[in-house]
Amino acid sequence: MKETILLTKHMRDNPEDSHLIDSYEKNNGYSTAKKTILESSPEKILEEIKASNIRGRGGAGFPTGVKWGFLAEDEDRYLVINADESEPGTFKDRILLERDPHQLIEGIIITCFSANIKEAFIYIRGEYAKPARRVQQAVEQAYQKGYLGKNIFGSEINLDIVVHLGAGAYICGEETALLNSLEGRRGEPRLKPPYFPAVKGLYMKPTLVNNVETISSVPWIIENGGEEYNKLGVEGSTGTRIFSLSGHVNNPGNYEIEMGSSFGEFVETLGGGIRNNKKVKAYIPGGASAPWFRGDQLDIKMTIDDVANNNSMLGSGAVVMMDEDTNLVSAAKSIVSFFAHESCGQCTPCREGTTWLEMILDRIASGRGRTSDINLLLDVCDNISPGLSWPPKMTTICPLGPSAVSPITSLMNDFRDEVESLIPTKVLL
Amino acid sequence: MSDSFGLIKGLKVTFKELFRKSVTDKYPKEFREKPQRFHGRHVLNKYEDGMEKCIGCELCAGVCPAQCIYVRGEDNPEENPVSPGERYGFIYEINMLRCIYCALCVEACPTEAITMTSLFEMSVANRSEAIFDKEVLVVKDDGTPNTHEEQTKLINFDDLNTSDGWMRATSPNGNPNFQNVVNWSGSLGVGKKPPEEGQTLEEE
Amino acid sequence: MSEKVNLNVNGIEIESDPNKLLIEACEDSGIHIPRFCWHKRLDPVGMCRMCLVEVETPRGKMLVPSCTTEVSDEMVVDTESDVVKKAQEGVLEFLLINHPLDCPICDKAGECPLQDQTMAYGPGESRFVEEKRHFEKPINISEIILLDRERCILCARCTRFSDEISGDPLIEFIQRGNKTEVNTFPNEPFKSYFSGNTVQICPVGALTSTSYRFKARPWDLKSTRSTCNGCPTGCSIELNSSQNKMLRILGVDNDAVNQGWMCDKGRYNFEYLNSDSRLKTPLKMMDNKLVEIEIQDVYSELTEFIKDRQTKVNFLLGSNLTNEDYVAFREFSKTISQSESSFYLNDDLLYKGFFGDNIELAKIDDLNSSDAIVVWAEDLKEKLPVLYLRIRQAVKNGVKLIVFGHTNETLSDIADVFYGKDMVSENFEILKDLSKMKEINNLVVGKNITAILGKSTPYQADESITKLFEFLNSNANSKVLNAYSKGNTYGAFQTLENLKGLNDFVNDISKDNTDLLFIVGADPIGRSVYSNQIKSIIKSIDTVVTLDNFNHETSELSDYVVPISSTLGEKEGTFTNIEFRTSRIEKLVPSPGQTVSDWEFITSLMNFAGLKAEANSLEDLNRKAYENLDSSLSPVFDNLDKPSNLDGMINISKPKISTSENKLNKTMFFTGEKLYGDSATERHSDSISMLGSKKFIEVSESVVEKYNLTSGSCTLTQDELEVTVSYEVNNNFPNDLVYIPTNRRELNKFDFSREILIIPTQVKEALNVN
Amino acid sequence: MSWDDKLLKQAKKIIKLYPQKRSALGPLLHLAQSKDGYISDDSITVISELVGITEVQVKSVSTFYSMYKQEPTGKYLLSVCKSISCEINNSSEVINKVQEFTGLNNNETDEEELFTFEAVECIGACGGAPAVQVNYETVEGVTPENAINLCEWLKETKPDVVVADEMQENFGGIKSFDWAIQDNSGATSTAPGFQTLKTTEVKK
Repeated sequence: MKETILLTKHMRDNPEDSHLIDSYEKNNGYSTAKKTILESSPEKILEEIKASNIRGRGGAGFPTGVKWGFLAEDEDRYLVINADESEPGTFKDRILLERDPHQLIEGIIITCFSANIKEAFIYIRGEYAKPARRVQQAVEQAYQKGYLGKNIFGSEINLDIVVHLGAGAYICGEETALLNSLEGRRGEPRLKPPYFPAVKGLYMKPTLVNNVETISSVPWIIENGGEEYNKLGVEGSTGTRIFSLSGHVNNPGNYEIEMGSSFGEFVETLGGGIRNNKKVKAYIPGGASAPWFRGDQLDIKMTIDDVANNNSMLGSGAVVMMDEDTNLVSAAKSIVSFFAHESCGQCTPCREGTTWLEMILDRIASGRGRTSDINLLLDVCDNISPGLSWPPKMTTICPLGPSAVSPITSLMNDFRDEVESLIPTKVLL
Repeated sequence: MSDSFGLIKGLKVTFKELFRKSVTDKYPKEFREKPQRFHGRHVLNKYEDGMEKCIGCELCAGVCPAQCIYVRGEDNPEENPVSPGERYGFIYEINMLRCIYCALCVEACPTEAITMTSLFEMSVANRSEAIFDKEVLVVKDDGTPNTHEEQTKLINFDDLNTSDGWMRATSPNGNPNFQNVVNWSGSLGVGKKPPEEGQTLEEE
Repeated sequence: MSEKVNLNVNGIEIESDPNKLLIEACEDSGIHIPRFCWHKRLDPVGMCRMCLVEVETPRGKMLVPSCTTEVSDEMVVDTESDVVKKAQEGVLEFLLINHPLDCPICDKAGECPLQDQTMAYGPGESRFVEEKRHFEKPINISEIILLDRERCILCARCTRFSDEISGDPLIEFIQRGNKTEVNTFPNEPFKSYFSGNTVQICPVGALTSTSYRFKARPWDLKSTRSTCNGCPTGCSIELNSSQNKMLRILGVDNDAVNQGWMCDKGRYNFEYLNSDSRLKTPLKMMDNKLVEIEIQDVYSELTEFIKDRQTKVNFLLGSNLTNEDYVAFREFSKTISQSESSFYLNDDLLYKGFFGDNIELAKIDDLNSSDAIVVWAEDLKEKLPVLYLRIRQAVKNGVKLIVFGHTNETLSDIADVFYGKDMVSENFEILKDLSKMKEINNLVVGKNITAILGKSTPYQADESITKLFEFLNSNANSKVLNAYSKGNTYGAFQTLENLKGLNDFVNDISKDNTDLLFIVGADPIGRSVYSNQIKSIIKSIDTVVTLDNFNHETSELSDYVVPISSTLGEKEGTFTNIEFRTSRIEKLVPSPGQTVSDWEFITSLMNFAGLKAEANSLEDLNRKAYENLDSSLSPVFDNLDKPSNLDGMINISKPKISTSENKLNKTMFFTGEKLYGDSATERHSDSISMLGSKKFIEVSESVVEKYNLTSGSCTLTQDELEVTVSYEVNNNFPNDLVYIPTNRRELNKFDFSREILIIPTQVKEALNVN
Repeated sequence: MSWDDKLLKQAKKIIKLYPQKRSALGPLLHLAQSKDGYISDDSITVISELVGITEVQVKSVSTFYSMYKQEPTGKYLLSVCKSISCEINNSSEVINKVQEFTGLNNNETDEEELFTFEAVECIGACGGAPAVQVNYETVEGVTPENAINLCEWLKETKPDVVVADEMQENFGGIKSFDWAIQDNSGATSTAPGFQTLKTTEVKK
C-alpha cells in the first residue's frame, strides 16, 4: 500500500521551509488562485467542487459542493475555517497548518471568490500555538504580496483573513459552537433549526464553515479539475484523505491515502505493524466519538460507507490501535472523561450523564464496581442516546453527548467479560 | 316468692364476678407494659450535639388529618444555630386535644425530628395548656422528654430511655462507602440504630 | 392571516397557527408536554430536554425537543410513546442526581415544577450513589435575592430573562459542563429592578427572595388575583397570604399588560402591611400631641363641621385609592357643602395631558404594532417599569424608538435615536425645529407611531410637550399614551371631574377658601417639591383630617388621623390603568385594628351626620362610578368577575383635567424620582427600605472637580436646610449637571430654582492625621 | 483602568480586526492571561468596558474555556495529556512523575509560582504520545524520565522563552510528524505564544 500525495506534496518536497511563501510560490503556489480570480467565474469553481464529490473532512462527511450551494444570498457573508481540531487521536490539521499554511490560504482565496465572501476567519484551537504562529506569519506574508487585502492579484476583489485563537474547548469544533465562540460568546452549540450556518451563521449572516483539510484540497481540485479528483479513491469517498495513526503502532503519524484499502493493510504497511509484534485487541477507526472495532475486524475497508455499514464512522480519520495488553476499561474511561470534561453543559443528558458515566467507569476500573453497574451503565447510555443504535439517536442538541456512549457500547458489546472481571463478586447489591 | 328469687338472680352476676381476677391495673401505682408501637404523646428530638432535629418544614402540619400542628420556620441564626442547615422550627405547637395519635406526622418527618413516645398522661388544668409548644415538646439535652409539672409524679423515669417505641426505619443511603455501616439515629438517646436485615454492625 | 396547519398528536387531530412551536400548539389543544427551560415569554434554548417528543420524519421516528420545533402541516407527533417516556424518565434522573434533598426546607417545595414532574414522569428511585455536587448555599446575589446553586438545574430562565427581557444581564452561567453554575460577578450584585421575576420563573428553588424566605409553605397559602396599584401600568398580580398575613406577590400573565412580569417595587412593597408601625386607632391632635380616640368620636366631632352647610371643604387625594373610594369622596362632596369642593391629586407632575376629541389614545399593545415609538416622559424605567419592559419588547421585535431625554438615559441603549443634551435644554424645551431634525423625520413622518408623552419634571413647561405632540399628530398617524406615573391616576381622572395637581393646590388653597381639608393617603410634605408651601398652607387651615396607613410628616400636622386599610390586599374595588383598562382589586387579608376603608369611613360619616348617602355599599359605589356607561360594557363588578374579563375591560371616557400651567418653569437642578424612595410605605417594607433609603445625588465629572469632592459624600445646604448625601458620578451627564432625586425625605424640601450649596464632607481620617 | 496604555492600544488593535466588538473577547482574554497569568477581576472589568458588555458576561465566557485560568498560574504551565492515545501509551506514569517532582495536584500552582500542573485532554499530539505542553509549546514522546528532566531543566535554567523545538530536541522522543526546520520562536507566558498577542518571542 502506498500513499497518494496531493495535499502533503509541497511539504514533502520541501521539508525545510514548506511554510514560507517563497518556497510555496517556487512550486507554483498561488498560481491557481491567481488564475481563478483573473480568469474563472464563481459558478465554474462551484461546478468543479461539485464534480470532485469531495466530502467534508471535519468528521460528518457532508458533501462540500452541496454545502457551498446552500449559502444564502446576503451582502455580508463569511467563511470560517474550522481548525479547532481537538478530537482525541486526530492531528491531521496540525500538519497542514504548521507545514503548509499557504495551501490553506490559497484554498480560502478560491473559496471566497467562489462564494463572494470578503472576510474569512481561521479559528485555530488555542493549544496549537505554534501552528497558529505559522498561519499568522503566512497570512502576513500573503498580505505583503497583495494576495490578501484590497484588490487581490490586482483584481476588484477584496479579502481579509483573521486568525482567531480558541481557548480550549473541544465543543467549539461543532460548527455552530465555533460561531458562538467566534462571536465572543460561550461556545455552546446553537439550535438547529433555525440556525444553520449557511443561512444564519456568524453574526446571523450566511456563513460557510469548512475544515482545514477540505479547504486545503481546493487548490488541487481547481488546478487539476474536479473530475480528476473524483477518479481518486472509491465512490462516495473520493480523493485522498489524511489519516492520523496513533496508539500501539510502530510508525504513528499522518498518512495521505486514497480511501478504499483495509485498516489491517494500512497498519501493517504504512503503520509498520503493532509494536512488539503484538496483536490488536481493538481499534478506533475515526476518532474518540466512533465506536470501536475488534482486532478481528481489521479487514474493514477505509471508506465512509464501509465503516458506516459496520456501525462505526470514519469521522475525522483518526485511527487508534490498542494492543492485546490494553486495559480497555481505562481506555473507555479516558474517552468518557474527555467528553465529560468537554461537555458544554447545555443539555441535561450530556451534562449530567457523561459525568455519571465517568463516575461509574471510575468505580469499575478501581475495583469498586457492582454487578448492577453494567446494566446501569447501559441504561444511562440509553438515556443519552436512546436505543444505543448507530448512527446514534440523540436527546441532545449536538452529538457530543451520544459520542461518549460509543466507547461504552463497544466495550459492552465486544468486551463485556473484561468489564465483568473487574467487578468484585462478593459485594451484594 | 318472686321478689326473693329476683334478688338472688340479681346477685348471681355479682357472685360470679367476685371470684374472677380483676382486669384493672393498680394504676398509677403499677404500670402495664405498653406495646412496642404504642402511640403516646410526641417529642421533638435532638441530635447528640444538642442541635434540634426539626427544620421547620411543616410537612407534619401538612399531613396532619386533625390539623392540630402549627409550625413556622425561620432562618437559622448564624451565630447560634438551633438546627443544622438553613432553617429551623421557630414555632412548633401541637394541640393535644385535637390530636388523634395517628403518627402520620412521624411518618412525614424527613429528619426524624418528631417521634411518638409511650407517654400518655397529659392531664391539663385548662385548654390552653393542652397546646404543647416547643418548650414542652423538645427533649432535654439528655434525650428525655420534658413534662408538665403536674405529671412528674406519675412518670416512671426508668422507662423513658426506651420510651421511643415507635421509630421509622431508615433505609441505608446506598453510598458504597457506607455499605454495612448502620445509620446513626440519636432518637431519645438510643444511639446507633440496630442493623437492618442483611446488615452487620461494623466493628470499631 | 395565513392558513392554519393540521397536525396529529397522539392520534388526535389538532389545528394550530403556523410558526408556532410544537409545545405551544400542544398546550393550546390541551396536551401538556413537561418542560423546565421553555417559557412562553422567553426565546427557546432547548436545554433541559424534558420536552422531547417523537416526530415522524422521512428517516423514521425521531426524538425532537418540542420547544424548538415549529409545527408543520401533517406533522405526526407522539408525546406519550415508550421512547418519550423513557427519555423523560432519563432526563429527570439526570436532573436529580445532583439535586440536593432540600425539599423540606426549600421555599419552592409544594409548587415546584421539578417535584411535580418527577412525580408525574420521573423514575421511582435514584441509582446515583456518588457524592452530589456541592456549592456554598445560599449566597446573597443582591439585597433581596438569594441563590442556591446546588438546586439549580441550569434551565437558563433567569439568565435569559435578564438578557432578553430586562436588558441588564448581571446573572450568567459560569464554568462549563458539569461544573456550570449560575452566578453574578463578585462586585456586581444582581441589582436589577426586575430581579424578582427570576425568582418567580425559576423552576426550582435556586433563586429565592429574602422577603418570602421560610415564611410559609405553598400549601398553606391563600391566594387571589388582583391588580398592582403601584403605578398606572396596573400589572395583574396574585396575592398570597398565610395566617392572615400577606406574604408574597406574584405576577400574572396578562397578555395585554404585564405578560407576567412585575417590577421589584411592586413585588416587595407589600411588606408594610405587616408592619408594627401601622396606624390602628384614630388619633386626635390635643395639646400638640396626637392622642388615641374612638372612631365614634371622630365621626361625631366631624359631624359638627359637616352639619354647617357653610363649611368649605376641600380634598387632597392620594393616587392609591380605588375608583370606588374616589366616587365615595365625590358623592360626599356633592352632599355636604353648598360651596363647591375641589379635588387635588397628590401629584407634582399633573398636567392637562392629551385627551382631546381628535386624539387617539394608545393601548400598551399598540407599542408592538407601531412603526416607531416616541418617548418624552419621566424616566420610564424608574416610574413605569413594566411599560419600560414592553418598550424593550417592542424594540426587540423591530419597532423603532425615538427618545427625548435630557438625562433620562435608561432607554438610550436601545433607542434608535436619542435626543440628549444637544436637543433638549435643561428646562426641557426642544432646542431645534422638529421638522428639521433628520432622524425623527425619517422614522416618523407618515408612519404609525405611538407617542408616550408626559412631564419629566414639575418645572417643565406644558408647551414643550405640546409642540412635540403637535408635530407628531400632524406628520404621522399617531396614538398617544399619556404617561402619568402615580398609582390610580387614571381612575381618579375617570371618577373625579376637574381634577387638579399640587401646583394648583399651592396656588388655590388658603385659609379663606378651606375650613376643612381631607388629606387621603398622601404625604405631600414628605414627598412633593412644593413641600414648604404645602406645609404652611396646612398649618394655616383650621381643621385637617388625614386618612392614611402610617403617621408621616403631613399627618403629624393634622387634627385628626384616621387609620385606613391599604388598597393592596385589604380592600376590594377597581383600578384603572394607563390605557384606561379597569380591573379588579381584591381583598385577601383583614386590615389591622380599627382601620376602615376610605369609602366606609366617608359613608359612615355621612350616615352619622344624618346625610342621606346615595351609595351605601361598595357595589353601589361601583355602579355609580360607571353609571354613564352602557351596562354590558362597563367595568362593574358583575362584568369584571366574568372569566372572559379577568384581564380587565377597556373603556375610554375622556377625562377633564383642569390644572393650570406650572409657572415655576425654571430650575437650576435636574430633579426626578427613582423607583425606590422612602415614602411611608416604602420605609416600612424591609426589602424596599434597604434599596431606597440611601440619600444620594448624581453628578457629572465636572461637578466633582468644581466642588473638590473626594470623600464620597457631600452636604447640600440652602437657607437652614442641610442634608448630607453621597454622590455618584455619571459619565453620561453634561457638564455641571446635578441630579437630585426628590423621592427622598429632606431632599424634596429644597427650592430648586435657587442656588443650593454643595460642600464636600471632610474625610474623618484626614482630620485625625495627628 | 488597570491596564497600561500599551496594552490598551494593543487591545484596541485587536478589536479593530473584527466586524463586531464582542468577537475580540477571546483574544482580549488571552491578552489578560499574558499580563497577569490569569484572568483577574480587574482585567474583566477593563475588558467589559472595552467590549461593551457586563462583567459577568465576560466572566461567563472566560470560565467556559479551559485555557483561561481563574487562579494565578506559575511561570510555566505544565500540561500533560491524558486522552486516549496518550493514556494507552502510559501517560499516567508521566503525570505521576511530574506530580511527584512538583508536588502538585491537578490545577495547582506551587508556592514559588514556578509551576502550574494540569492533566489535560487531547492536545493534538497523538502520534507522539505521551505528549506534554509547557506554556502551550508541545513536546512529544516524553518518557517519564524525560518528563522529570524537563521539569528539572525548567527549574534550573528558568528560560523566559520556552521553545517547542528546543525542548523536543532535549527531552522529546517520537513525533507525530516531522517538524521541519528549527523554529526558535516560543511562548513568554502561560498564554499561547501568538504574534498579535505579543506573547511570543524568538529565542537567540
